[in-house]
This record gives sequence, structure tokens and C-alpha cells, in this order.
Amino acid sequence: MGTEQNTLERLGLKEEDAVRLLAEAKAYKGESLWSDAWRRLRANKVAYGSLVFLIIFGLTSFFAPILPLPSPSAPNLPNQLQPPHLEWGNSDYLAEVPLDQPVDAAAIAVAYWEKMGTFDQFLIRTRVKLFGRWQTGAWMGTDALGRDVMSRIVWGSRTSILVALAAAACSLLIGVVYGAFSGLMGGRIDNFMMRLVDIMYSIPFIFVVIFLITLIGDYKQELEKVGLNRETVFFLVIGAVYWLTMARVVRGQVLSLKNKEFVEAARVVGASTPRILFAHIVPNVLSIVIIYLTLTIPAVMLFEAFLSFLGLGIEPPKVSWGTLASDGTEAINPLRIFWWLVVFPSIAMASALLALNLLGDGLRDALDPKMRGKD
Amino acid sequence: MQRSAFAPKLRAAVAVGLLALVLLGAVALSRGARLEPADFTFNNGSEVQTLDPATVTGVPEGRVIRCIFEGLVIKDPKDLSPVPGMADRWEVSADGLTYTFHIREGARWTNGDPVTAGDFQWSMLRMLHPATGSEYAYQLWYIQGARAFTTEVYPAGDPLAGQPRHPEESVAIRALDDHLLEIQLNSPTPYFLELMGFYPVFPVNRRNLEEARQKWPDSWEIEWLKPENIVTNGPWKLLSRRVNDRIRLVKNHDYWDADHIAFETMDVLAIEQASTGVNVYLTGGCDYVDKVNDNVVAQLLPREDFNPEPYLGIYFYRFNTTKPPFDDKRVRQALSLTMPRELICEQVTKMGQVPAYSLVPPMAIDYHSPEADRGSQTGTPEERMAANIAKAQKLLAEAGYGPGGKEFPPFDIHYNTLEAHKKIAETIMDTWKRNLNLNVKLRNEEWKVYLDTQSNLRYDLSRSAWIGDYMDPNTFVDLFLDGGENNKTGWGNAEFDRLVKGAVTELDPVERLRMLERAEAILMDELPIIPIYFYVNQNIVAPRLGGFFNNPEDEHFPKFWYWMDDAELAAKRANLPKDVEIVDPHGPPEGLYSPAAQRERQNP
Amino acid sequence: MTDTTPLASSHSRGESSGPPLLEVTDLKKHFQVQSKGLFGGQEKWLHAVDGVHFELHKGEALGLVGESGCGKSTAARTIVGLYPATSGSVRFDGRELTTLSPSQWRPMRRRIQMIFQDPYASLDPRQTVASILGEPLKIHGIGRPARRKIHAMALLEAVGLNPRHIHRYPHEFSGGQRQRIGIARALALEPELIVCDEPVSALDVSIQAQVLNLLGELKERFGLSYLFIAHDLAVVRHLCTRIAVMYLGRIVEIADRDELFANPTHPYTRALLSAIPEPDPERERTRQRIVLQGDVPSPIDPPSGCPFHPRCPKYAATPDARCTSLIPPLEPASPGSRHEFACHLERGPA
Amino acid sequence: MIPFLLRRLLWFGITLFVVASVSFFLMHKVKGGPFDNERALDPAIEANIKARYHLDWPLYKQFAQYMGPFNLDERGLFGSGPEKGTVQFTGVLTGDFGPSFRYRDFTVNDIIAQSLPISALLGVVAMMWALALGISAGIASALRRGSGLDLTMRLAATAGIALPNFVIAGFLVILFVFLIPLFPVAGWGSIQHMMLPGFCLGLGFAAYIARLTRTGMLETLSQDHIRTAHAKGLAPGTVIMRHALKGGLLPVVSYLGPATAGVLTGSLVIERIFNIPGMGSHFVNSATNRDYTLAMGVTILYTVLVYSLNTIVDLAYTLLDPRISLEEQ
Repeated sequence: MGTEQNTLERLGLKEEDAVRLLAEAKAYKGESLWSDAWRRLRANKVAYGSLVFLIIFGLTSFFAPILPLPSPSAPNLPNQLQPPHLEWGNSDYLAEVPLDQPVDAAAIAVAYWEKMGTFDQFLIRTRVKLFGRWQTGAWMGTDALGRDVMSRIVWGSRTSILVALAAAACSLLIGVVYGAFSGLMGGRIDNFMMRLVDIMYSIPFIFVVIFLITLIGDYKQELEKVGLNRETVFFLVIGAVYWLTMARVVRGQVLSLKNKEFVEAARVVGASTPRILFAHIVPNVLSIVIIYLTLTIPAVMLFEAFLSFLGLGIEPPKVSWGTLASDGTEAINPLRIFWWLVVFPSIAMASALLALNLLGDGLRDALDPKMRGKD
Repeated sequence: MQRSAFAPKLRAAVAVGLLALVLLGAVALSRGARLEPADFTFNNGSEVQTLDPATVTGVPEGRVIRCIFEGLVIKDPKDLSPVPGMADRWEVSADGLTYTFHIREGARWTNGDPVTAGDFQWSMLRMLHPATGSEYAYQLWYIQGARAFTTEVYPAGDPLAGQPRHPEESVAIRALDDHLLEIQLNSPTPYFLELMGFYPVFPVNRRNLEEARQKWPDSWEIEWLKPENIVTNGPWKLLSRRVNDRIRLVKNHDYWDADHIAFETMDVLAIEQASTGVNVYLTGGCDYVDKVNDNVVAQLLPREDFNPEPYLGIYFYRFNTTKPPFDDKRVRQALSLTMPRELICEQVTKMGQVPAYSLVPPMAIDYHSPEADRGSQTGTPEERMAANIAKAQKLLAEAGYGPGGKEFPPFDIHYNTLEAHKKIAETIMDTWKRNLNLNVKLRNEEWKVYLDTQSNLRYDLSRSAWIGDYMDPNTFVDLFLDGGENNKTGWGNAEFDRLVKGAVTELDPVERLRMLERAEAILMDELPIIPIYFYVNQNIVAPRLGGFFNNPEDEHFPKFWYWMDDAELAAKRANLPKDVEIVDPHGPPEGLYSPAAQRERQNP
Repeated sequence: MTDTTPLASSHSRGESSGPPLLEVTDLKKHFQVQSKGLFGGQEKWLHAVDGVHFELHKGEALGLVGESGCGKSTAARTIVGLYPATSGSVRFDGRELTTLSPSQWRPMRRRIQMIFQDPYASLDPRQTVASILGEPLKIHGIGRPARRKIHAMALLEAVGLNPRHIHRYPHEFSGGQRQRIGIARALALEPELIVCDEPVSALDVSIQAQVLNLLGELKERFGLSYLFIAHDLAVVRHLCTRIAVMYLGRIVEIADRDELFANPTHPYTRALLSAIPEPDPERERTRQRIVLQGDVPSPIDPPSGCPFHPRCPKYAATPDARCTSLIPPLEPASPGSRHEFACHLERGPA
Repeated sequence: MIPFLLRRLLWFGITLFVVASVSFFLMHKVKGGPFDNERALDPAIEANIKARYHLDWPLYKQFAQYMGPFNLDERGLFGSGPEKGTVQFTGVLTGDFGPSFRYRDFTVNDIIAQSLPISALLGVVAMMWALALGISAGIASALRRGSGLDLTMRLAATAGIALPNFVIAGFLVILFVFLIPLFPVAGWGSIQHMMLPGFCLGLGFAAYIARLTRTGMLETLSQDHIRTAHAKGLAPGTVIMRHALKGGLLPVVSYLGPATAGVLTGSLVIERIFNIPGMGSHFVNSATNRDYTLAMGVTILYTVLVYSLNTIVDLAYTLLDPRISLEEQ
């Protein structure tokens, strides 16, 4: 087959022409699907705005301990059920921590009700250095135990984001691969795999959850040795429930894709099955996967709320948006509406999920070359 | 090709299918719908487990069973004293061991059979019989031979293997003739008459069950309870029933006291969600609700229809006394001292619950509960708390914990998942964390798992509650007998056991109560539990409802209920304090009285 | 570029001597359409390709013609290994292909390539032209990654497209342009044989000629051999040196192009030929169309004997017992002849 | 199609059996039993009750008794009365799910017969509503991509997904029951009773469907055969209804299978808030009550529904997308 030079000549293109043309081509269009997608995403103001919003949100949640917020978990009974009002707070939270001493882990554990990781402790110390005892007031009101709703929303986002990430990861890793493999294999294997999904669909998840949670309770020490705690397992269980639909959806797409001639064409040029899967099938199912993910994440958050409601979810002092929302529903009653207990968590949840959806739509469009020029 | 021919067919099929579904729905609608509104509707809080008196346990079941069945005695709605029911009179022997009931002449079952002493004998034996599987069978174990009959007729757990060791005659329940029932007890039991008014011992109709068994050999145990089959003897009859929806009752005009029953029809709802129940009440959908959601308490308290009052129930925490640190009495005392009872009652539960320092709630009898150490009684709440903390720290130091001693091991507060329990646990945890620097965590579990954990002592500190069955300290104190199935703390004390068991056979009623007081004093010193508060009822009752009274067992008797007319309502309202908020009274302005009351009002 | 005939005729017969490049022997491909049911139902098989043999020599362009559903596309896909063969053999340059494992196939991919029918479906909508053309190079490790783009541009140039469009996506091209991209992809590995599966049937007539010309030109330039599938004799007439006619999974007649057009022997071939419009209006007016009766029978239950007999005008005129009982073998018209056909009646009485 | 359905039927049997046995053993392995209560039972009484319901048997034997039409109780068929008392039923294979442990006056069959039509009716209402609203919103939003209409629809859809239906239900109750008294606050029996819960139940699904339709439509609208159809000069309406919608609905269709099963079997939260005597509460309550027979009954019912609806979906798939053959299903 000769050298590359020869090949080019045989094809009728001179080396120097080629280099020049390539430069021209580059000026003319983006490089690959991905760089192109990124460029298009940035051009989509709504989607890009959503991305920025989500990043800010994520950072806020990650760096929550550094913010001058009241403790999200310790009750402050004299303050209970205050409606939102603007005050420049200077309440006595962290009062137990003498400011002239370094803030030690034990003091933090008392104030925040849980042992913090080293990093979070560092953030809290930084916070004390930055803000001293100053902290925000009840800008979003307080709950039945007098805890600050705003602080609970910010801290709750930590749990909710984790749940969302875990479920999204499970959905993606298990669901997409399983569905794609099943659809690609076809025949008996596909049939078997899909029937397995049918079975798992029908097994009552609530028993599975109760079973696992009690099992964890019984083997708490052993599990903690291998680094598993109730939260981790809880997230895994949620993920395990949510990959099934993803698998079905992806398989459906793959079935309609795999008989397309471009897949056969890839085979004819010698592409292996994994290559076909990852280079051709996956990019083509990506848009539906992204949309489905943006639908799964809110569902997962609500599922978490539901499990917490049954006593199978996270435990105090941990908070999540789901538990905040379900606490809030009890607050809607015709005699007196503690609206702030519902409205603020709902706004937080809805805005984050709206941003997620808009970003998802933007990503979908960005990944679809046909959308080029239609923005 | 084939497909294009097929698609329209499919579309047509889908359309037809949908249409069919809608029609089906319309049929379902027309079937279940359109009951005339009942004279009175109340929310029962949950679906009843069963209407078979012998196997029920719960309060909701009791409310319905009291409507359709009637026992030997019934209770006065105000003071709960026994008043004649199916028995119009009774005698108690001087030694308090033999009870003779005279069954009312003219009492009839809804199938026309007369109610006889034999019915009571048969029904009680049925309840005691191991094969019935009655959870409340032990309520009749005060009767001679009853305990052995339930537990030893056959080897336990295998009702049909082997020969009966104890024949039915060995149980001292005897129908002397159709109207005379004699019951002999093991020991004098002051509350035995009250027990006879307890709904699980109400009679069922033998012919009802036996005919069902003939007719449906497979499923008779369910069939006999169906509205179309069940035979009852109470003030109302069962008309219809839908799971999780409602039970419709109609007045039994053959009931011996039908003349005193006001409501012709009554609906029993099964709304579980407290907020929904309150909403239904507020929109006039029902006239009495037995529980409210926390968030509306502050708004409900000033209203004339919400009057929570204490009753025979206690909310407490159990210690697992089998392992450190709670095997040490001083640690338990320290935690009890610093339990923020007042804070919980005033700021968390907020319905007028009474802080509890003893196990037995205040009762309308000559019993005075010894109390656990209340700690300091002087100064502001903050000062009292500070004093108690200092004392608790001293106790902990004596037990070897705290500065200079061992580190207090981390422990969990264990509770079943419910918002109210969580709030209380969070408050307690916060107090101990801040003031005693204890490493407390919360651990909530789903109800059945929670029960299992508690029974198997796999907890450190666990939320509990107990509602008395009858007005006697015994129903509380005997929980903590060493090894008792309801002890669940691992605690045991020989002297305590001796006192409680001795009280059972003690003939002198006054001495008996003193013995129980001494037993409770031991309990309150040893503190295998921390009492937190005594319950209050949460009834919201339509202002126009007459014959409804708050009482210490929170038991209510529809038999005595009626609608007041405007005049009576106005008279009642005139006695209310000034600041009470007047609300929609429900019910008809002209009232609804029983025929007897009606006559009385016309010819005073 | 306008005159296409020299391309086809430039190959002398001499080239067809020597070992064939592709040798297909008794190739069968059956699809199961109904497995044995739960309750003992019948297994059913679709006989898409039911005993095909032919040879293809280097430099030749063999046209495989037949109505849609006759199994020609299946044959093509079986030859390139997209479907496993049910039985029979496919030998390429002396190497058996039907038994190759996927990894053994990979090196063969460089020598056999394929062009697909539908230019819309055969290009991945989410890949740029650069990735589409780069993919075969990448898989076979040809060239350094950095230079693959240049290689791809050269390929675009070779098929008559603007190399500057390398970063465009397929939907930005017209149908004919897309088919050129498909051709460029097949060329990328510089194969010896290209299987063309009706490469122009989805295109407008005006574009068809351009693409056919391109194919002819490339054949010359790179010394390619073609197995060219078409449902229409007119399309293969200009490009192919040799033509095989397929009916219901079998080849019924195979001959060099000129021979076939001059002397169609099989009644089916004649019917097909009669359907080609004549460019000369005079001859077009006198052209006799042989209209076949009925539809193509189902390949699930092919007729017994000669599969063509239910529609055969010759059989209708002179029924023969052999036609309904024996499958006619594909045999040379005369010993040593390169014209073979499968018909009892044309071969004369038994 | 017939062999496809037959094969599905065989798998159906296998699925049911696997689901039934896994669920059975799982739920018996979960801690706590149907008769555990705050008030612990006297051990002798507990033993009597367990014997009555065969809970003292080894699990495999309980399973066989539960499933089979055969009776393993050597105490004789069909326990009867105080003399011979064990609870009997003839086994799932005969269509008898046995007596409920929690609602002891009903068989599981009774309970399902009472509550399924209610949930199904509510579900049908919710689903029709969800489909009508979801698909039209999806189409509108796809056709006017980027417009104010699109953004509004997307906002509404997101709110529908993101806000828990208990929050929405709470607001609706305040609004339409207390402020503007249009509907009853809870209960079941008339058309008015269905409106609010139907709305709440349908909203989430409508939002899902709208998003899936929008995405699917955008996908197909940009495909070539749609462009061709446009180029052929077909009326835009025809193009949308005939061509784009068909392809655009594919993801919706595959979502509809499990969604319909979900909607037909009710929703715990909605049923609680509006006190509707439907199936939804049984799914969770039977588990928390350890009502083994009812839990098995609703599980099996759910399996049947999911399975048959998925089969219908797969059939619908081949009708909407001819490239997918039933063989591959």
C-alpha cells in the first residue's frame, strides 16, 4: 500500500495543497462533534445560562460550610415558624464556640450536629475567620423547630445533588450500557435481557429497600469497615431502581439504529462491536439519553423524599430537598399557611431542575449537527 | 404493505378500548356512588382490621364494634362507669370472685334470635380458644381456667395435634340458663366489670358463624362478616363497606334501646392522613375527627370544637439496660433529670400535654404516682435547667464519665418514622449535645422493623408509648415485670416483681394500690425508662354534637350522640369562656334527637 | 467522462483467465422467520439466497441483476460477511471467507469494501465527513492520526467533492454528494473488490449517470473490481463486463455483457431485457414487452422445480414435467462457454 | 405476530413465577411480621396466631401452600371453626390470593376488585388528560421552537416534573376547595371528586409526555424524509400529523407502557391526600403492614399490568417504526 505520500498522490492531492486546504477547512467549520457541540452550547444563551447557574448552584452547595448560615439542623425553639423577614442576623449560633480559641471538631459537631469531614471543618474555620459570629437572619423564615429555611435549603442541596448524581451515574453506566448491548445483540440475548428487566420492574422495590436498609442496620459495623454507610447504600438502591427505564429506552433507540446502513458500513470497514457501540450507537442515542436523564433526576429526588417519608431515607441531621418539600406539605392547611416552608424549597428545586432541563435541551440540540444554523 | 393495513385497525381497536374503559368507569361510578348523606359522619382514622370482636385490638375497630355489637355492660360516656348493656343487672360475690349477669329479656340479634347467656359463654370461649388467634385473649385470663385453656388446650402453636388437656368446661364461664351467666375469677379484679364493657369481649352470633361455615366451607371466616351476612346485636346495623373509604351504618330498630338512638344513618370514614381528615372536617364532610396534624394546632386551640384533655397514655423513652452506659442507674437518672419535658410540651407538641415524671398517668382513683427526681424546682426555667445539668454531670462523673473519666460512648435515639417523633427526638438530642456534650445520633426505622429492634434490644434509647386498657395502674406497671414481653428494656427487679404479682392476689383494694405505688417508686428510682409526657386527646368535635364527653380513656360512645338544636347549642355556648372562637356548628339547626328525647322535649 | 462504453469494453477476455478473485460456490443464506412454536408449530425459513455460484476475476465488474426481493442484496451482504452464510463458500483470492472470525475478517476488510444503497442511511448523521472517512483508516491503523484528515481530504478530492468540506456533516450534502462520500469511504482502504449494493437506485436519474461515471473512472484509476448489484439491466449495461441474472435466490443466467444482451436465453432474462426502453424511437416503437404474470412468489415457500415456472411464458406455452419437479442446474450453454443459464426448456428435451 | 405473542406468553409465565417467588421470599425475610404491634403478644398467643396463618412453617412450605392448588395442611382441608382453625385458601394458581392479613374481613381478591376500578378510572382520566395536554404542548413547543410559547410550555412542564405532586395537590386544595369552593376536598363517588386528583396525577405525566414529544418531534422534524415531504409540497399539517408525529411519538410510546401501569395502579400520595380508596396505597401499606398476601396480590397484579402493557408497547413500536421487526422484540 505504499507510503502516505504515495497514497496522497494516487488520490490526486499534493501534500502542500492538502495542508493549505486543511487550514481553510478549519477556518470554515469546527473540528469534531464535541468541539462543535461546545461551541453551539455556548452560543445558546438559555442553555449556557443554565449551565452557569447550575455551576454556581453546585459550588454553593459544595462550599456551604463557608457561608454564614445558621445551623441547618440544631433546633432553635424560641424562633419557631417565623415568616421570612429581612434582618441582619447576629444570633447566637456557634455561641458555644469561644471565638478566641481555634474552632475544634467537637465544637463543630455540637453546632452542626454531625462530625464533619476535614475539608468541611476547614471551611467552617475559614467561615469563622471571615464572618466571626455574624450570620444571616431568617430571610426565608424558620421551620417548626426554629431552624433557618434558607440554611436548610443550601445544606439540603448537598444531599439532593448527591442523590441525583448517584442515580444519574447508575442510569448512565448500567442503563445505557445494558440497553445498548441488549439492543445491539438482538435475538435471544436481547430477549433474555429484556425479560430480566421486566422481572426487575415488577419486584416490589419497597421490600427491596426495607430489606437492604435493615440489613445495613444489622451489619453496620462490618459495612462501615468497607466504607459503606446507610447513605451510600441508599443512593445505590435508588440508582438500581432507576436504570431500568433507561435501559428500555436506550434499547428501543438502538434497535431502530442498528439496522441502519451506517452501522453496516462501519462493520464493513472493520469496526468492532464495542467501536460500533461507542462511536456510532451511543452518540446517536445521546440526545434521548440526555433528555431522559433530565427527567430521571427530578424523579429520583422525589423518590428520595418518598423514601424518607416512609422512614427509609436519610436521617437527621441530614436534610434534603425532598424532605423539605414533604415537611412543607403538612404546612399547607386552610387554617394557616406557612407558605415559606413550601415556596422556598419548591423554588429552589424547580429552578435547579428547570436549569437542568434547559441545559439538557441545549445539550441535545448542540449534539445534533442538524440543528446547526438553526439556533 | 401488511402494516399499513394494520395500523388503522389498531387505531380503531385503541379507540374502542378507551371507550370501553370509560364506560367501565362510568359503571363503577354509578355503582359506588350516591349514598344519601348520613345523619352523622366521623373519621375513624384508619380502615378497621376486622369487625370480628374476638380478634380486634385497635381503637378504630372498637368504635365501629361498639356501634354494631353490644356486650354485657356498656360504659357511661362521662365517667366510664359500667352501665347495663345486654345484662340489665349483675351481682358480685362478697369475695369479689364470682360475677352473675342477668341477660336482658327481649334483647335480640338482627336475625331474630334472642340474646342468651349461652351466646356469651360460646363467644368468650371462642375468643379464648387458641385456634381463634385472638390477640386480646389475655384480657379474659382473670377467669378461672382461661389462661390454661388458651395456652394449654393443645401444645402451644399446634391447636389440632394431640388430645385436649383442658376441656371447655374447665373455663369458669357458665350459662346457668338462657338468662343467667356466671363467671368465676382467679382473684378479685376491681376492673373486671369495666373489662366486660371492653369491645373485644362482645358476643357474636353462633348461628351466624355456623351457617356461614356450612355455606362457604373455604372462606366462611370472611363471609360471615360481610354486610349481607353478619348478625349483630348493637344499636346500628352494618349496611355497606368499602375498604379505605367508608362504612355505612343504619339504625337497628330492634335494638332494645332503639328509642334512645338519635342517628338513623352514620358514616365511618377511614381517612389516615391527619391533614386530610381536618380538611374534610373543615369543609363539612365529617363531624368528628380524632386526630389533627401538628401545624394546625395553634390555630385550632382557640376554637370551641377543639378541647384536648389528658387521657390514659404516656410517651416515654426506654433504655437498653443490658449494656453500658445505660446499665448504670446513675446514667439513666442523669438523662432523666435533663430530659427537656417542659420544652417539649410547650414548644413542640403544644397541645397541652402534661410533662410526665411517673409512669402511671393521673387517674380518677385513689392512686398517687411516685415521681422520678424532678430536679431543681426554684428559679426560672433556665436556672432550673442549669441546676439539673450540674446535678446530672455529677451523676455522670460518679458513673465514671466526663472530664477525668471515660468518654461517654456515642448512642442512638431510636424511633419509628413519624414527623412528631422526629421533632421530639431532635429537641432531646440538641439538649443533651449542648448541655452534657453527649454524642447522640438519631436512628429512625420503619414501624415493623422498629418493633423488631425494640423487642430484640438492639437499640440504646428507644421511643415508646403506652395507652392504658382500663382505669387501673396495673395496666402500666405490669409492663416491667422481669422478662415480660412488653418490658423491652432488659431491666428486672425482684422486689418490683414481688409487689406487682402480690397486688394481683391482694384482697384489700386499698393495700393493693399501695403495693403498686411501691412498685412504681422502685421503677422511678431505677428508671429503665424516661417518662416524657402524658397524652392528650386530639378530638375535633362539631359544636352541635351532644352526648360527647372528653374522658380519661378517650373512649366515645355513638349510642349517646345526638344533634343539639339551636337553643341547646346557644345554651352550651353561653357557658364557654369569652375568648373562644365560635365556628360552624355542623348538623341541622333543628337538631336531631332520639325518639325518647324528642318526647321528653315535647312534654317536659 | 461522458462516453462510458470504453470503460466497460476496455477489459479483454484475457483478464478473466487465471484464478478468480472472488469465487462464490453454492452460497445459501436462509433466515428463520418462525421458530418452532410453543405448541409444536412449524419452523419456517426464508430462502433469501438459495445456491448462488459465480466467479469474479480481477478487473472485472460483475453485475448481479434481479427484481427486488430476489436475494441479491442478501447475497452481497453475505459475501462481505455482514450475514453469516447458511452454507456454501465464498473464496476471495483463494481464501475462504465464510468461516472467518471477526478478527480474521479485519485484514480482509482492506481488500473488500462495499457501497450502500441509501446515501441517507449509510452515513452516520453525527459524524463529520472527516470522521466518516477517517474511521476506516483509524481502524486499520493507516497513517498517523494527524495526517488522516489530509488523507480524508484527498479522498474527497478523488470522488469529486470539495476537500474544504471535510468538517461538514452528511445532512449538509445532497444525495449524490453523499453517495460520493460513501464511495470515498469504500476507497479509503484501497480495496481490490468493491461490492456495490444498488449504489444509484436511490438517486435521481441525472445524478445516477454521474455516479456511475465516477465508479467507472475509479475502477480504471485504482484497478478495482466490482460486484455491482442492480435491479435494472440498464444500469449495469455501461459499467459491467459480465452480468448475472437472479431470480428467487438463484442465478438463472450469467454471461458476458454483450453476449447476454445479444443472446438472452432464459425466459426471465428476456422479460427483463424487454423492459429496457430503447434509445432509438424507431426500435422503441416496435419493442415487444414481455409482461410477466403474477407476483414474485414468496421465498418462504418457493415453488417446486424451477422457481420461475409459475410465471414462465415458455412453460405456459409448452408445459414440461421437469419444470415442476427438478431445479434446473446452471450450466454452460455449450461446453466451455462463458454463457451459463438454468432452464430445462431452453436446453431442449431431456 | 401470533408466535411472537405465544413466546411472550411463555416468558410471561416465567416472569410471573420469578417475581412471585423472589417477592415472597424477600418479604418474609424482611424483619417484622403482620402481627407485630406496639403491644407485644404473649408467646403462647403469638404461637397460636402463627399456627393459624401457617407462619410457623418453613418458608418453602408456606410458598408451596401459597402458590399451589394443593393443600399441605395435614390437619385436613379447610380449617373450620374453633375446633379446627387454620386459615385456608386454594392457592394463587387457582386465582385465589387468599385472605388479607391486615384487612381481615376481606380476601385479597375482594380488595383488588374494589380498589382497582377506582384507581383505573382515575388513571384513565389522568392519562387521557396527560396525553392530550402533553402531546399538544410537546408539538406546539417543537414547532415554535425557541418562541415564548415554547419557553412557557417548557416552564410548565418542568414545574410539573419538579414539584412533588403533594405540593401541587396542597396548593390546589387551598385554591379550589377553600378559596373558590368548586370541588370536594377528598373522597370518592362523583365526577367532581375525580377532578383535582386526576389533575395532580396527570400533571407529572403530561409534563413528561410533553418533553418526550418535543424531543422526539425535533429529532424527526430534522430528518430527511420530513424535509422530503415538505419538499414534495405536502401541507405542513399533513407532514406533522402523518410523518413527524409518527416518529416523534416513539419515545413517548415506550414511556407509556410502564407509565400506564403506574397510573392505573394508583398513587399512594394522591390517594392519601384525597382519601381515595384506590390501589396505590395498598402497594406501600401492604409492605409496611407486612400484609404478605395483599402485597403478593398487588405485586402479581402489577407484574401482569406492566408485562401486558409493555407487550402492547412493543407491538405499537413495530407499527410506528417498521424497521423494528417483531422477531427482534
